[in-house]
Amino acid sequence: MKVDRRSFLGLGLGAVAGVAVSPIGIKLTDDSSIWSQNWPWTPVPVDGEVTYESSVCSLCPGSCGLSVRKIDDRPVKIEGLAGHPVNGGGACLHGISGLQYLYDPARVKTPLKKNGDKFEEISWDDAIALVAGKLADIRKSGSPEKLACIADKEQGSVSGLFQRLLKTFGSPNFYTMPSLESYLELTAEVLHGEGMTIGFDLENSDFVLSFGAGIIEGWGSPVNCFKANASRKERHAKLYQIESRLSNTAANADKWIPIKPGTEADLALGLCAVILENKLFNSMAVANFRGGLNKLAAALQKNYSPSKTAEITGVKVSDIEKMATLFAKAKMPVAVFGKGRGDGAQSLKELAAVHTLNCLVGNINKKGGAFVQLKSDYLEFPDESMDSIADAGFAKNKTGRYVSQLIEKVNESSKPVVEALFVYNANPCYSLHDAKSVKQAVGKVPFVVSFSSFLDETAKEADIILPSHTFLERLEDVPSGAGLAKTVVGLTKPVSQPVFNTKNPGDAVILIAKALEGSIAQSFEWESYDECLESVAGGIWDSLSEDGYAIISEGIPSGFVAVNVSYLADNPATIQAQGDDELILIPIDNMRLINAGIAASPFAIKTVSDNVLKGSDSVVEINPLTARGLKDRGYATLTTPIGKARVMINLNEGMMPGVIGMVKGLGHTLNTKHMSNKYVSNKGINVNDLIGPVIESGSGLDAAFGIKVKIFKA
Amino acid sequence: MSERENKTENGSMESVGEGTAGEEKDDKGLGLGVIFFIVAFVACFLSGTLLFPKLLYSKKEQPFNFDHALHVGEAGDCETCHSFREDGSFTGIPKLATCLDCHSEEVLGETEDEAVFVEEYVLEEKEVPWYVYSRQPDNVFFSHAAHTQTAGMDCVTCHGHIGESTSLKPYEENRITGYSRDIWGKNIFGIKKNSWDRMKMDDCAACHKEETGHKGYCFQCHK
Amino acid sequence: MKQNNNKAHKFGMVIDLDKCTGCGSCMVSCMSENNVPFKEDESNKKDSITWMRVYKLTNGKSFPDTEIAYLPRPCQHCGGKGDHGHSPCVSVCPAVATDYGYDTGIVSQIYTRCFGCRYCMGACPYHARYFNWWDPKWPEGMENYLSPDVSPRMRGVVEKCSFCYHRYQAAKDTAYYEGRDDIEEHEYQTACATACPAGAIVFGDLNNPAHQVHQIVKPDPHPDPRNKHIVGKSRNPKVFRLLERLGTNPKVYYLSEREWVRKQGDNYLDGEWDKIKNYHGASSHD
Amino acid sequence: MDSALIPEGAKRCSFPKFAIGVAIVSAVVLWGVFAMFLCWFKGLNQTNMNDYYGFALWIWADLAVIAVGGGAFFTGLLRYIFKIDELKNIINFAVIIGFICYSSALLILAIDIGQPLRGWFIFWHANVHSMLTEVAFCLSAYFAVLTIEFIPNILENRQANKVPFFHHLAHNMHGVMAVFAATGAFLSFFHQGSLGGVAGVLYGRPFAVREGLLIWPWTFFLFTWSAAAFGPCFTLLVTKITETVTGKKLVKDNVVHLLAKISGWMIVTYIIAKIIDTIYWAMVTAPSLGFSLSHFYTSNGFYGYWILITEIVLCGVVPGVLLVMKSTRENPTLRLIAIILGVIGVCLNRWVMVLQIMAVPVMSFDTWALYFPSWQEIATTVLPVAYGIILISVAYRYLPVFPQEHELNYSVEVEPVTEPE
Repeated sequence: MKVDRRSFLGLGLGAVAGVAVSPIGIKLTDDSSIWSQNWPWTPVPVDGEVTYESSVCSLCPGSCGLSVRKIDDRPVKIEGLAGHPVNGGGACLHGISGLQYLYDPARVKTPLKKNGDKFEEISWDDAIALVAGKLADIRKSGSPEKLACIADKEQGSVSGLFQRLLKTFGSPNFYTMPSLESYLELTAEVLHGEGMTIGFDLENSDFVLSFGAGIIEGWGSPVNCFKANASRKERHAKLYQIESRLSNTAANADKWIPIKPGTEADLALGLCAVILENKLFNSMAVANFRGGLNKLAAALQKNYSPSKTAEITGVKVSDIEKMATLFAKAKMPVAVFGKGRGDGAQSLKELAAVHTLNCLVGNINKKGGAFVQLKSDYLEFPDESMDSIADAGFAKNKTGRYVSQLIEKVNESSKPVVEALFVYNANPCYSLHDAKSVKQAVGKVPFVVSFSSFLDETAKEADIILPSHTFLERLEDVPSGAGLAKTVVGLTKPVSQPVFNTKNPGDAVILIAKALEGSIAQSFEWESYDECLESVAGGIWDSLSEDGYAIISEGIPSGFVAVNVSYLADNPATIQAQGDDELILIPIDNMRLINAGIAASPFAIKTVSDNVLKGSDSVVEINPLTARGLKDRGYATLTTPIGKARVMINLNEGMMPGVIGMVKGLGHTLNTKHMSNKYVSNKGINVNDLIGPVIESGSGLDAAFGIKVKIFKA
Repeated sequence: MSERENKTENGSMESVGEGTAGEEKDDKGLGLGVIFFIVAFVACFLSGTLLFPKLLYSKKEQPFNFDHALHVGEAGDCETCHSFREDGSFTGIPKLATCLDCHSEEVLGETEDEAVFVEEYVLEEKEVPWYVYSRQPDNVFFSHAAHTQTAGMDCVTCHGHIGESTSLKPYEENRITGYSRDIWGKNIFGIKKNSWDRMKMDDCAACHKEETGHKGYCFQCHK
Repeated sequence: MKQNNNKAHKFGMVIDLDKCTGCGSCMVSCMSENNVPFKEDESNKKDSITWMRVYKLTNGKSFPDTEIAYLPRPCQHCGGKGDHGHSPCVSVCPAVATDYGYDTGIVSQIYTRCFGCRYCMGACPYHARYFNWWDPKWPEGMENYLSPDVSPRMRGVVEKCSFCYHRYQAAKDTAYYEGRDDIEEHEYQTACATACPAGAIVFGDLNNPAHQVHQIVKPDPHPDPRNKHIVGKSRNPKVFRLLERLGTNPKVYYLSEREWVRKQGDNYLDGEWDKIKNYHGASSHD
Repeated sequence: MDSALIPEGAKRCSFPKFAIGVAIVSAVVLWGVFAMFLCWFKGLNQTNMNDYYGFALWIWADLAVIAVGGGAFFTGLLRYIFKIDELKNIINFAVIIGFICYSSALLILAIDIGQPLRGWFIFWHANVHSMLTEVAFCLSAYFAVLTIEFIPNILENRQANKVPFFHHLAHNMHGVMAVFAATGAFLSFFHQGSLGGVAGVLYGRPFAVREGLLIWPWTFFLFTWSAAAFGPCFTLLVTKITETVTGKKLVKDNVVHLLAKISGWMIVTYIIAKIIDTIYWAMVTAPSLGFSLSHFYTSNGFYGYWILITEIVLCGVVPGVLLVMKSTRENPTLRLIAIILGVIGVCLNRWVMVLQIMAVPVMSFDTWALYFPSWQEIATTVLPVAYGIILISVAYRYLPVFPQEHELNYSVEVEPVTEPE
C-alpha cells in the first residue's frame, strides 16, 4: 500500500466531513456572533434597585427642582422634579446632563498646587495650611483688605461664608460676577431704594414687552420662563420682542421688532415719551413719582420724540406709537430688561429706562406686572467676632465697585492692589469682557485660590485649587432669584458619594477660617458646613429638609413702592460701541451653551447646531446683504479693536443688516498637558476675547453691548 | 475491507462517469483514501463532540458552596430570597443585605462554607461574586413578574430543580462568549429533554408560541 | 390582526411646534436616558447619533420677514402603507432586526440582531436611524451613569428612538406584579416628553380616546379616500404629519397655528398646497 | 518553468514576465486587503459613509459588478437553453468573468456590513419581505452555480485533466451544464431583479420608488433586463481587452457579432422600457408624492439633468442603436465605443439607483447630501478589479478558456510548441 495523493485527499475530506457534522461549526458560528454581540469593550451597565432622589440644580440661577434616578447607589438620570415650585417638571438640557459633570474625569480630583507652570497634587491638610499661612502673612503685614474674593453671587450660605471670612479677615473686597439678579437689585436701588429686588410675573402678564430678554434663551429661571412662554397662547397673552436678531424668543414672539444694537434704552425712553405725551400713564402711580418727573418728561420730549427715537433705533415711528399704546392699554403689561440671558454687560440707563415703563403704567406689585420687594434674607448668621485688624480693614473702601473695575485697577497699578484672591463658582478669565486682560490681572495677583471643580480658565491661573463637590455631591441652600415672581429656596442634596477627593466649598472655607485662628476661627465655630447650614437656615430648615424647598414669598407683594426717576431725569448718555468700523459684533446667547464659568457638557455641545459650531470653528451669523463677498459656510477673519479671529460664515436672514452675531459659551481652553477635555474644550472662539469692556459713566458698569468690527474673507 | 471490495466500490463510483475504470494503481489509492476518509471523519467528529466542549468551556468554582435545599427548607420558598421589589422588578441573586436578614456575624450552621461566607463576605461587607448560571446578555429584558405572577409559571420550568440541590455545580464559562454553559445547554448539540435544559432565545420563543400563539415582538424581551 | 394581545395600543406623540423653543432638552434627555454615546467632534450632523433631533425650519423670507420654527424629530414609528405594520424600515431589514409591534405600534430595533447592512437607513426618509460608525466610548468613569434599562450598542449596528420602550417594559412589570391588566397614561411617558420644559410633547395611546394625544390628534379611523395608503390622518386642521403623502403613516404628529410650518411638513407641487391645505379627511366621515 | 500547466499547443509569455505582471497587480490587491482589514478591525468609520449615506460606493460597486457579471447567466442561458451553439466559444470566459464579479460582490458585502461575524443572520433569521434577503439567497446560490460552472474549465487544465476522475468529472459536468445554466438563469432573474427591487421598494424615497407588478417594483424587471443587456457588453469588452493584452485573437468575429447583436437588441428593448418607466415616474409617481422632476436634478453641486441624459441617451440609446445596426456593429471601432458606452451606462444606472437616492432630500427642510469615498473605500473597490485581472491572467495562462484560440492563432503556422525556458 502506498500513501499517495488520494490518501491525503481522503484524509482531508474525512476531516472536513467529520468536523462538518460535529457541533464545532454551528457552535463556533453561534458563539462568535454572541461574542460580537457582547464585545468586552462595550460597557454593560450594572442593574439594581431603582430609586429616585430629589434635589435642586445650581448650575445656573434658575434653581430648578431635580429628580435623580439611581440604580442602587449610582445616579443614572436627571429629570425635572414634578411639582417643584420653580420648574414643576421639565428641565433644561444642562441640568439633565449634570451627571456628565459629576463623573467627568477632567475634574480637579484632589487639591492642586501650582509649581512653575505645572500643578502638583497635595493633600487637603497641606492645602489648607498653605492657604491659611499665606493669609496670615497678609494679615500680619497690616493690609487685610488686600484679600479679595470673586464669587458668582451674594445669596446663599456658601457665599455667606466667603463674605464672613473676608469680613472677619478685614477685607471689604467681596465681588460677584455680573448676573441678572445683580442688575435687578441695581435697578431697584436706583428707582425704588436700597435693599430691593425685582421679579416679573411673566406667567400672568398679558403683554410682555421684552427688550432683548431671551425669555426662551435662558434668561432668568429658564424652565420657569419656558413654561410661562408656552402658556401664552392659552392665556391670549402677547409677547413683543425688541432685538437686533431673530432669536428663538423673537421667533416665538407675537411680534419681532428689530432694533439697532445698543439703542434699547433709547427706544424705552421713546416709549416713555409717547406714554407721557399721550397721557397713557397710570396717573395714580405717577402722582407718587419723585426725582423730577417734569424734568424727565421735558427731556424726553426734547430728545426722544417718536421721530428722533425712530432715527436712533431704526424702529418705525408707527411701531413706536403702536407699541407704547398697546403696552399702556394692556391689562397686565410688563416690560422686561436684561439682553440675552441678562448676565452679560448691561447699561443702567437701559435697565432704568425699561423699568420706568413698568412704573409709568403702574403695574408695580400688580398681577402680571413687576414685583418689587425687599431682598429675601432667610439666613441668620450669628454676629461675627471682629478684632481690631478686621474692623480697620473692613471699614476701608472697596477697591472698585464692580469686578470689572477691580480687574482694571489690578492691571493699572504697578504695586499689588490685591495680595490674595479667592475665586468661587466664577470664571472671570473666561466670562468677562477682554478675557485676555482679565487673565493678565489674575496673573498679577501673587496668590490665587480657586475653588473650582474644573480646571477652567481661571483655575489654571490659580496657585492653589481647592476642588469643590459638584452640586450632585453636596448639601447647599439654593435661593432662586433671577427675576422670578416668587422667592424659593431649594436644597441641593448629595445624591452621590463624592466621586473624587473634593470638598464642599463651605467646608473648605470653615477649615481655612479655623486654621487662621483667633477671632476669625471664633466666627466659624461649626464642625462642618452641613451643621452650619442647618443652624443658619434655622427658620426654614425644616421645610428645606422635608420638602426640599422653602417658599419665602409668593403672590403679589404688598406695600407701597416709591419711584424715583432722578437718574433718568439727568439724561445719562447712551453707551456707544468701541471702535470706528461700520459693522458691529454682538454676542448671542444660545440655550444649548453656558456662558457662565463652566463649559457646556458633552451632551449639550452635541446638540449645538453646525451653524453655530463646526469642528473647532465658531460660526458667525450675518445678513446676506452685509456679507458682500462672503459665502455661506466660507471662512472670514473678524478684527475688532481688541482681537482677531477666524470664523465660519452663516448667512442668516434673521440677522439685522450691519450686525454680526457670535455665540457665547464657546472657546473654552480647558486642556492642559496632563488632562484632556476634548469633548468640550477648544471648540470655537470665546467672544469675550473679541469684545472689550466699555464702562458706563455714572453707574460704573461694563455696558459693552458689542464692538465695531471689520470682516474679510479668509 | 478487502482490496477486491474496494475495487468494486470504486468501480461503481466511477460508473457515475463514463464507466471506464482507472488504472489498477489508482484504485488502490482510492481504497486507501476511503480508509483515511473514515478514520479522519471519525476522529474529527469525535473530537468535535467530546474534546471541543472541554476546550470551549472553562470550569470555575463558585466562591463557596451554597445549599439550596437547606435554605428552601428554612425559608419555605424561593421568593423569600429571590424576591420582587415594589416596582415589580426582580432582585435576582440576593444581595448581602438580604442574607443578613437571617445571617449575622455569627455562624448559624456547621458547614465550612458558611464560615467562609461570614469571614470573607459578612465581616468584610463584600458582596458575594456568584457566577450566575442563568445570566443573560445585556440586551435581554426578562419580566419575572409576567411569568410567575401573571402567567403563573413556577421557577422550575426555566431554572430546573436547583432548589432541591445541596451543592452548586461548577460554573462552566464559554471562553468565547463569557456566558454559562447552561444557556446553550449541557448537550453540545443543543438537544434538550427538559424545559430547563437550555435558555436560548429559541426556547423563549417556542414557549411563547405555544402558550400565547405568537412568539412575541422583539421589544417584548429586548432592550 | 397579527398579535397576541387583545387590546392593541398605538402609542404616538404630538408635538406642539408653537410651544417648542428649540432648547434641546428633549435631545439631551433622550441621550441620557438611552445611553447614547458622544464623541470628540459632533458637529458633522450626518454622523452624530441623536435619536431625537431638532430641526430648524425657516420660512425662507428675507429680513425682517423671516421666521423660524423648531421641529423635534424622533423616530416616527411608521405604521407603513395602510397602517399594516410594513414600515419602510421594517419591511426592508433582511434579518428581522427591526419589527413592528402590533400590540403597541412601536418599531423596535434589536442591536444584537442587526448586522449593520444599513438598508433601513436608506429606507427611512426621516433620517431617524443612526449607525454606530465608531465603538461607543465613554471617558473613564463616565460609564457609571449608564442606565441598565437600555443596552449600550456596539460598533457596526443601527440604532434609533424606541419611544423609550424600556419605560413601557418597566410599567408593565409593575402592572404584572400588582395584578393589573394594563397601565395608566402617566405610567408610560417618553424621556423627551417628561423633559420638555415647554410641555410641547404629549405622548400616549392614539387608540385610547381618554388619552391626550387622541384628543388633540383626533385620528381619522378610516383610510384617506384620496390615498388609501394613508390611515390615521388628523382631523384637527392644525395637526399634520411629516411626509404624510408617502403613506408611511407616522405616529408622531405635529401641531402648529402657522401655515408655513404646516406646509413644510410635506412636499407639494406648485400651487398644490392652496388646493389641499383645508382638507383634513374629516368631512367625508364626520 | 510552469510549462507543464499551460494548455497544450498554447503560447504564453515567459514565466518571469507573467510573474512580474501578477506581482504588480498583487500589490494593488494587498493595498485593498490592507484597507479591508482596516475596515474589519477598526470599523466602518474608515469610510466616508455617514447616516445619510448608509449605502455608498461599495453598494454601487456591488450592483455594478453584478450587472456587468450578468453576461455569465445570459450567455449561459443562450448557449445551453436556447442552444445558440456559437456561444460555446465565449461561454467559458463569460463564466470566469461572472465568477469574478460575483465573488467580488460577496467580498464587498462582507466588508460593507457593520458586523461581519453576524452576516449569516441574513440566512438564519431571514425576513422574507426584504429584497436584500432575496438578494443574499439568490446571490449565494448563483455564486455556487457559477463555481460549478467554472469547475469543468479548471479541471480541463492539462495536469488536472490527467487524473481520470477529474477528466470524467469535467466531462460529465459539461453534460449536465444545461441544468445549471437554467438554475443560474432562474436565480439570476431573481437576484438581479431583487437588486433592482432594493431601490424600487423604498417608498420613503420618492426618487427610488416605483410602482410594479405584484410585490415587484418595475426596477426589479429593469435591473434584470439591463443586466442581461449590458452584461454581454462587458464580456465582449473584457474579451477585447484580453485580446489586446495578449496580442492574440481569441474569439471569432461571428461569435462577437452575434453576442453584440443580441446585446444590442436587449439594450434597445431595455432602454425603451427604461424611458417609459422614467416618464411614468416623472409624470405620475413622483408628482403624486408632491415632487416635480426638477427637485431631483437641481439645487445641488453634482446631480443635474446631465446624469439622466448621459445614462439614458448617451449610454443607452446610442450603444443600443450602434449594436443593432449591422454596419456599425461590425465596425470594430464603433462596436468598441458601443460596448464601452453600454458598460458605463449600466454602471451609471446603478450609481444613480444607489447614490443619488441617498443624496436627494425628502423632508422639505432637509438638504442635499453629497459624499466622496475615503481611500479605504476606493482601495477595497479596486481590490476586486485587481483580483479579477489576476484570476483572468491565471485562467488564461493555465486553462483552455478560449476554444478557438488554437484555430485562430496556431493552426496555420505549423510550428512546434516551444517550451518557454
